[in-house]
Amino acid sequence: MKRVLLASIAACVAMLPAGSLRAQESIKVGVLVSYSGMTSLGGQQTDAAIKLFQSKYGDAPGGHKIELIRRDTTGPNPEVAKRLVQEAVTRDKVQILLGPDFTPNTLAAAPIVTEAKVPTFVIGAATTGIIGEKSPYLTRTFFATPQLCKPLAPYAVKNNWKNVFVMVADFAPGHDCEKIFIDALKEAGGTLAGNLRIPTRNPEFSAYTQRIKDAKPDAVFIFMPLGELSLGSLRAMSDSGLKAAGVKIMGTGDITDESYVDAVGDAALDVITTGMYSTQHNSAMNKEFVAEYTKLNGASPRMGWGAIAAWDALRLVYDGLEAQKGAKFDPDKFMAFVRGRTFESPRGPITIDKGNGDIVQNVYIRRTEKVNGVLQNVEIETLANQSFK
Amino acid sequence: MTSIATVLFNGVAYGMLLFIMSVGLSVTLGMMNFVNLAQASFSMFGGYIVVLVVQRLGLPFLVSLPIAFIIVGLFSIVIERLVFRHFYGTDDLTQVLLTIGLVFMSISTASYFFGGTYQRIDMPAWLSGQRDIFGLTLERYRIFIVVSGAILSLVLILGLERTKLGGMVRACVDNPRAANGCGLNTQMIFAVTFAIGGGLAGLGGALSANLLGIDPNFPLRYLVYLLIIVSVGGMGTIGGTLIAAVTLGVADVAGKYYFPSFGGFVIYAITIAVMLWRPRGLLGRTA
Amino acid sequence: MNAARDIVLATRNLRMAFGGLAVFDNLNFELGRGERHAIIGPNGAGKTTFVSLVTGLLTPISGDVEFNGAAITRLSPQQRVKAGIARTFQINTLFRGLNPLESMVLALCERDGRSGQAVTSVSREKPQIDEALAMLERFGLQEGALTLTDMLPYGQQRLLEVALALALKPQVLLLDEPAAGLSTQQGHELFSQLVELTAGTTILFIEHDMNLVFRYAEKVSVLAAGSMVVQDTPDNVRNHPRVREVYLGV
Amino acid sequence: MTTLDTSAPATGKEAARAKFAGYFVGLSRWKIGEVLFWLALVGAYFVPDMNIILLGHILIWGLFAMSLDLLLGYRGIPSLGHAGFFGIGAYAAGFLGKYGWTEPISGLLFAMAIAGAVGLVTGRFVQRVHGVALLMVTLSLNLILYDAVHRATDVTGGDDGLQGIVIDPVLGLFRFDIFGKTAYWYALIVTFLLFLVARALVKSPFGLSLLGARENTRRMIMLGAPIERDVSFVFAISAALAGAAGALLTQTTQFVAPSALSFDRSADVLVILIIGGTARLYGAFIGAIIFLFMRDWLAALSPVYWYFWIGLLLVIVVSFFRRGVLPTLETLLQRLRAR
Amino acid sequence: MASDAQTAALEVRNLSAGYGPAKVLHGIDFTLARGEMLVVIGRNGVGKTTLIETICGLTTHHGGEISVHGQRVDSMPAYRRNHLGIGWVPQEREVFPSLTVEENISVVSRAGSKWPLERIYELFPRLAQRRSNYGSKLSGGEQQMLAIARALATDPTVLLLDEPVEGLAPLVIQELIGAIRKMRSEGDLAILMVEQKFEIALANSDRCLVIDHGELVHACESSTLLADAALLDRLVGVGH
Repeated sequence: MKRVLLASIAACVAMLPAGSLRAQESIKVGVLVSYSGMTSLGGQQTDAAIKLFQSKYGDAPGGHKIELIRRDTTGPNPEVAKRLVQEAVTRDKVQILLGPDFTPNTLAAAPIVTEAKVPTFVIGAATTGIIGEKSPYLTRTFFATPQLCKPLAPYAVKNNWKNVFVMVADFAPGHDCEKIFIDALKEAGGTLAGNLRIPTRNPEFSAYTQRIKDAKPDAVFIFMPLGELSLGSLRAMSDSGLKAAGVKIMGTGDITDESYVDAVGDAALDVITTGMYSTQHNSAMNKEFVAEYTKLNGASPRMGWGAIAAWDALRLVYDGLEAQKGAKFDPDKFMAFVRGRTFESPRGPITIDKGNGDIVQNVYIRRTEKVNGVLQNVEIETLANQSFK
Repeated sequence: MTSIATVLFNGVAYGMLLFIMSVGLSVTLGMMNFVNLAQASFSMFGGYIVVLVVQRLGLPFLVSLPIAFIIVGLFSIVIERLVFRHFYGTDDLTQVLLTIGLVFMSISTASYFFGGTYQRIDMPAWLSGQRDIFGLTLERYRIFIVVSGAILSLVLILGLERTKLGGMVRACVDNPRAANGCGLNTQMIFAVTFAIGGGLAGLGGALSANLLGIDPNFPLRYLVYLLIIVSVGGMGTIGGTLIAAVTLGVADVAGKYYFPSFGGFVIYAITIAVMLWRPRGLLGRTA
Repeated sequence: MNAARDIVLATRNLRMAFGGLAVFDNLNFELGRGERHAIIGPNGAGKTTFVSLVTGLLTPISGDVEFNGAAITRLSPQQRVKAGIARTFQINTLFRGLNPLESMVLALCERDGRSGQAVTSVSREKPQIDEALAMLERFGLQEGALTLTDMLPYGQQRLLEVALALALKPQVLLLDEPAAGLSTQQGHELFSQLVELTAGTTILFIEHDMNLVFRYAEKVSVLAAGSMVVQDTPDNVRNHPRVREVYLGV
Repeated sequence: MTTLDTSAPATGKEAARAKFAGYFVGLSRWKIGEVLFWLALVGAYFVPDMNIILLGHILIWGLFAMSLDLLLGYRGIPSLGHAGFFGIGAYAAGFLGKYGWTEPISGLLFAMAIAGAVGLVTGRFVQRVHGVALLMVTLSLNLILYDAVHRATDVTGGDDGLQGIVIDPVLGLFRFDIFGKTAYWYALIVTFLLFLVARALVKSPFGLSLLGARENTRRMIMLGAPIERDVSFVFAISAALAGAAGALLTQTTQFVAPSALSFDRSADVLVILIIGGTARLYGAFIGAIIFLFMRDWLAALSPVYWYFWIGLLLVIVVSFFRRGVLPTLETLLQRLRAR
Repeated sequence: MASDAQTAALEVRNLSAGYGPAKVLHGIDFTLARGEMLVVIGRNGVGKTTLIETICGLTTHHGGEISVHGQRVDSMPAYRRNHLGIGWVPQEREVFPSLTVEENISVVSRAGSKWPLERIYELFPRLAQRRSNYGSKLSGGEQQMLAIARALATDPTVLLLDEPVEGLAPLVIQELIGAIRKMRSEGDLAILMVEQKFEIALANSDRCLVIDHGELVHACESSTLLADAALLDRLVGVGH
C-alpha cells in the first residue's frame, strides 16, 4: 500500500508540466481554444491564422518576444476553461490571452482575467453582455449576436418576405438571437409565422420542417451553432422541399460557414446570410490574406471565422506591444491602446469601441453561390459599422 | 392528415436508420453477452467509406453500400480476433471501458485522416428532392431508406428464420452450451455473426452519412441512441430492435411535431417507461 | 387447535403453477413444533418450490401458508424471516466475496437489528462478533474464518450455508438438501451437529440420501405429483407401497 | 490464497479467538499508506511548481468518484447518471450563492441535503430495476435533467451558466483566490471529512450489509435484511456526496453550467472509478489522479489528438489492470510480500 | 470386462473433473465397447450428470483421459468431440426453444449421417407430426424425443443419455425405451445412460456402474444387480 502510493505520487509529480524558463523580455500569450472534439476546427483555424501572422510579422513586436501557450478548452466546458485560464495566469504567467472560446468559458474566465489584469481577446463567443460588463480587460474581435441576428429582419421585410418563421437552437445563444430577430422583425413591420427551438442533441429535423410547411411562411430565419445543427438544418430545408417551394432561407453566417458549407452541398445555394467576413470580400487586403493563408495552410479545411478573429486579435496585440516598445508590459496601457482603435482588416474596417471594448464592424448580407464550382458566400449588401447592441 | 402521414413516414425512415445501425450491437449483446460500444465507430467507418468511394473514387452511391458492408464487416472481425475475444466473459463495465476506449481512438483516427469537419456526399439525382406518392410529398432519400430498411429487415429476419446459418445463430443465442455440445462451432458462428453485425453497422453508417452527416464525432453522437434502442427492444432480438427503433423514431418525430417544446424528452421518457415495465426490453427473453 | 400436535407451520389448499403448468393442486401440510421433518420425493416434484412458497420467495395462486396459526401468505420474505422462518438453499447462496467471519457477523447484525448502524466500525459490535466466533467454532469453521468464502472447500461452504441460517435463531429452519454435494461422512456429521445445535428448533428438510432421512427425521412427508402422498413416521413411510412406487419408478 | 497471515502460529483456541476478534479492528485501523496518502496531498501544496489548481479539481473528481464507489463498488448498483446528483449539488450551491446565501460551508451542507433527498427518491424509484435496465433508466434521467437545465435559460442561464454567483470567504477569512490556494485547502478538507464519513460507513455494520447485498441479494433477503430501505439509503448517501463534490466545484470556481450534469461527466466518473478500482474508496482517488493528470498532460502534449491517447489508456488499463489499477497493484504487492 | 483401447467406443481413465475449481468426480475408470449399453446409477447429486458433461467437454477437466475410438479428446472443445462421434442428450433436454422441431434437428445434422431426417421421423413419428412447432411448445416427452433426435442427427457412435425418462409419464417412457432399443438394434451405437429410475435402466442395459460422491463404487452386469435386491437397496435404495 505504502509503496504503491509513494510510487503513484512520484509518478504524478513527474507528470506535471515542467515549469518553463522565462526570459525577461518575452511576453506570454495564452491561446485557449478548442482543439479536440466536435469543435476542433476553431482551434485549427486559430493556429493557422497565428502561423500566418507570425510568418509575416515575426514573433517579437516592439522587442517583446511572443511566447505562445496553447491549451485545449475541449469545447463549451467552463470548468476546464476556467482552470486552464487560472493555470495560464498563475502558473505560466500569461500576460495576454486569446480565448477561451465559447460564451460559458469566457464568462467563467472573466473574474480571473479581471483580477490578474490580463487583456483577453474574445475570438469565439458572441453573446451580448460579456464585453465591458464582465471585465474591463475583455475585448472582442469576433462578433456580437445582434450584429448578425438583427439585420435580416428589415432585409426580409424590404424584400417582401414579410411572414417569417424563426428556427433557433434550443440553448442560450439561440434564445438570445430568437428574441433579437423577432423584435427587429416586428419593428420592421413583418409578421412571425411561428418559431421553433431545436434541441442541441438528437436533431432530427423532419418534424420541424413539417411544422414550417404547415405554417406556410415567406421565409425562414435560422440560427444554429456550427456543426451538426447548422448542416442538418439547411439540408432539411432542401430535402423537405421547403426551398423548392419558394420559401426563402436566411440565417446567420454560421449555417453557411466556409468550413462546413461543402458538406451541406447544393442545399446551401441561394441561402441568404449575415456575416462579418467572407473570403470573397472584395478588397486588396483580403485577396492577399486569403492567398497567403491558403498557400501556407492548404485549401482544406477552408478558412472560417475563427481565423479572421484570431488574425485581428493578433493585429491588436502586435500594435499594442509595438506601442510599448522598450518598456515593461503594462496591461492597463495596453487596454487603453486597444480600446477605440480603428483599423482595416481583411473583413473590412473594424473599430474596438472606446467605452465598451466590444467590436463595431461592417455586417454583410451574403448569398451562397457557386464561384468556380465552389460554394461561396458572396456579399450582396454592406451594412456599415453595426453596433454590438 | 397529410402532415400526420408525412410525419409518421419520416419517423419510420429515421427509425429504420437507427435499426440498421443498432441491430449488430443487439445481436452481439444477446448472443455473446458482449457490450460492443465500438459498433458506433463501425458505423462511422462505413460512412467514411461512402465518402471515399463516392467523392474520391467517383463510383456510384449504390456501389458504395455493399463495399461499406464488406469492408467494415471484415474490419470488425479483425478487431474481434485481435482485441475483443480476450474480453469475453469479463464483466460489463470492463467491456464498456474497453470499447469506449476504442471509440475514442477511432474519433482521433478519423479526425487525423479526414479532418474535423463534416464530409460532403453528393447524392445521385434520383435520390434527391421529393416525390409525390399517394398525395404525400415525400423525400426521395427517405423513401430509399424505408425501402432498403424494409428489405434489409426482411432479409435479416428471413435469413435468421429460414437459413441453416440463421438457425445455428438462433441456437447459439438460445443456449450456447447446448449448441456447443451438439457439435456447433459456437466460436466460429459468433465470429461470422460478429462480422455481419459489424457489416450492418457499417451499412447503417453508410446510409446515414447523407441524412445525419459524417464527422469524427459521429460515434459519440449516436452511441446513446443505439444503447437505448437495443435495451428497449430487448437484446438479441431482431424483431424487438426493429420495433424499438421504429417506435422511437416515430415517437421522436411525432413528439417533436406535436409538442416541439418537449419533443426531445420523448425518447428518454419512453426508455424509462419501458425499462421499468419490461426490464429486459419489449421482446426480451425473461430468463 | 390440535391437542396432540402443536402445529407451527402449515399450508392450506396451496395451489401453484408455472406458466399454466400446475405444480401443486391443493397442497396440505402440517409441521409440528419441535419436529425434525423430512420431505422426500422424486426430482421435479416441487420440493424446492414448496420451500420457496413457505419462505415467501414465491406467491401461491391460492391457498394459505400459516405460521403459529396465523396466515403469513401476504408477508414479505423478510417479514417471515423476522417472524422466525429461516432457510438454506440447495445451491450455495453465500457471500462469495466475504469471509465466513464477516458473513456470520453480518447475519447476526441483521438478526439483532444492528445493520442500520452506519457510524461506528463493525469491530464495536462485540456481542455479535463473539457470537459469530462461537458459532463458527461450533460448526468447525474457525480454521477458514478469514478465507474468502469462494476459496473454502465445498464441504465448509455447505456448513456455512446452514450456520448462517441457524444464526438467526429461527423457530423453523428449512434446509433444502443440506447434504447435497457432501460426502456420506460429512453428511452424517452435519446432521448429527444439527441435531445437537438445533435443540428446540423445528426443522424441515429436503434430502435425497435416505440413510440420512430415516436416521434423523422424526417425521417424513412424501411429495409426488403435486400433493403430499404420505405424511407419517419414518418406519411407516419406508414400508408404504406408494413410496417405493414414486421413488423407484415403475 | 487466504488473507490470513499464516506466519503467526495459532496457539490454541484463545489465541485464534483473539486474532479473529481483532480482525474487524484491523479492517478499520488506519494503514500507514492511508496516512501517507493524505499527508502527500497536504504536502503537495508546498511542492514548488505543483499544479494545485488541477490537484484541487482532482480532489473534487475523486470525491465524486468515491460517491459512485459506495453505490457501485460497495452495493453493486451501476449508474450511468451520477452526474445528475453532482449537478444538483452544483446548481443548489450556485442558486444559494446567487440569491444571497453566500456562506460556503452551510451552502455546501444545504446542497448535500438537496442532492441526498433527490437520491433518496431516485433510490426508491429505481430499486426494482437491475443491470442494463438500470443503466438505461439512470442514463435517461440524467439526459432529461440535462436537457431541462440546458433549455431553461431563464432560470439557469442555460449554456451560458448561472450568472452572479457570490461565495463568501471560507469562515469569513479565506477568500477564493485566483491561485486556487483557498480552493485547494477547502476542497482538501471537505473531501477528507467526507472521506471519513464514507470510510466509517463502509467499515460499519451497514457497510457490511451493503457488501452482503452486493454479493448475494437472495441470501440477504433470507437474513431478513431490509434491502429496499438500504438501497434508498445508500442512494441518498451517494447522491449527497456527489452533490457535495458538485457544490465544491461551484464554490471553488464560482461558476456553474449545464456541463456539470452532462452525460459525459457520468461516463467520465465511471471511467475514473473503474480505472482506479472499485470497493476500496482510494480507487476513486487514484483513478482521478491518473485520469485527470493524463488527460491534462496529453491535452497539452497533443491538443488535437489526445483523445486517441486517452482511448489507448483505457484499453491498456482494461488489458493489464483488469480490476483497476489499485487492486492490481495491491495483488502485486501481496505477491511480492509472500515471496 | 476386458477392454481393448483400440476397439473401445469410449474409454475413460482416472478421470477427475468438476465445475470450475470445485472437483466433483474423482478418478473414474470405465470402458464402453462398440454397441454396448452401459448405465450409470446413483443417488441425486453424486456426479452422474457431471460425468456425462465431462465426456461432452462442458465441465472443467482436472485430470485423467477420455478417448473415443482410441483418440484422446479430453482437451478438445465440445463441438469437436461431437464431430468425433459423441452425441449428447442433456439432462434438462435443452432443446432450442426458438427453433422448430425440424430446425432443432437440421441445424446440427451432418451430411451423410446414418440418421437422416426421414429415419429420425421414422423412429419418432410424434416429432414428424410436430415438425413445425417451436421447441418451447413441446411437451416434456416430445422435448426428450427431440433431444435424442437432435443427438442422433449429429451421427454419433457414442450416445450419452442423461436421465432420459425423468419426469415422464409411463406411457411416454415405454415409447422412449422402445426407441432406444430400436436405435441399438440398427447398428453398433454405444450408449452411456445416466438414470435415476434404475429399474428401468438396469432392465434395458448390458452393464452398470454405480457412482457415489463422485467415485465409482460398483460395476457389474446389469442383470446381476437387478437380481440382487439387497445389494441394490444398499447401493441406491430407500432405507438402510
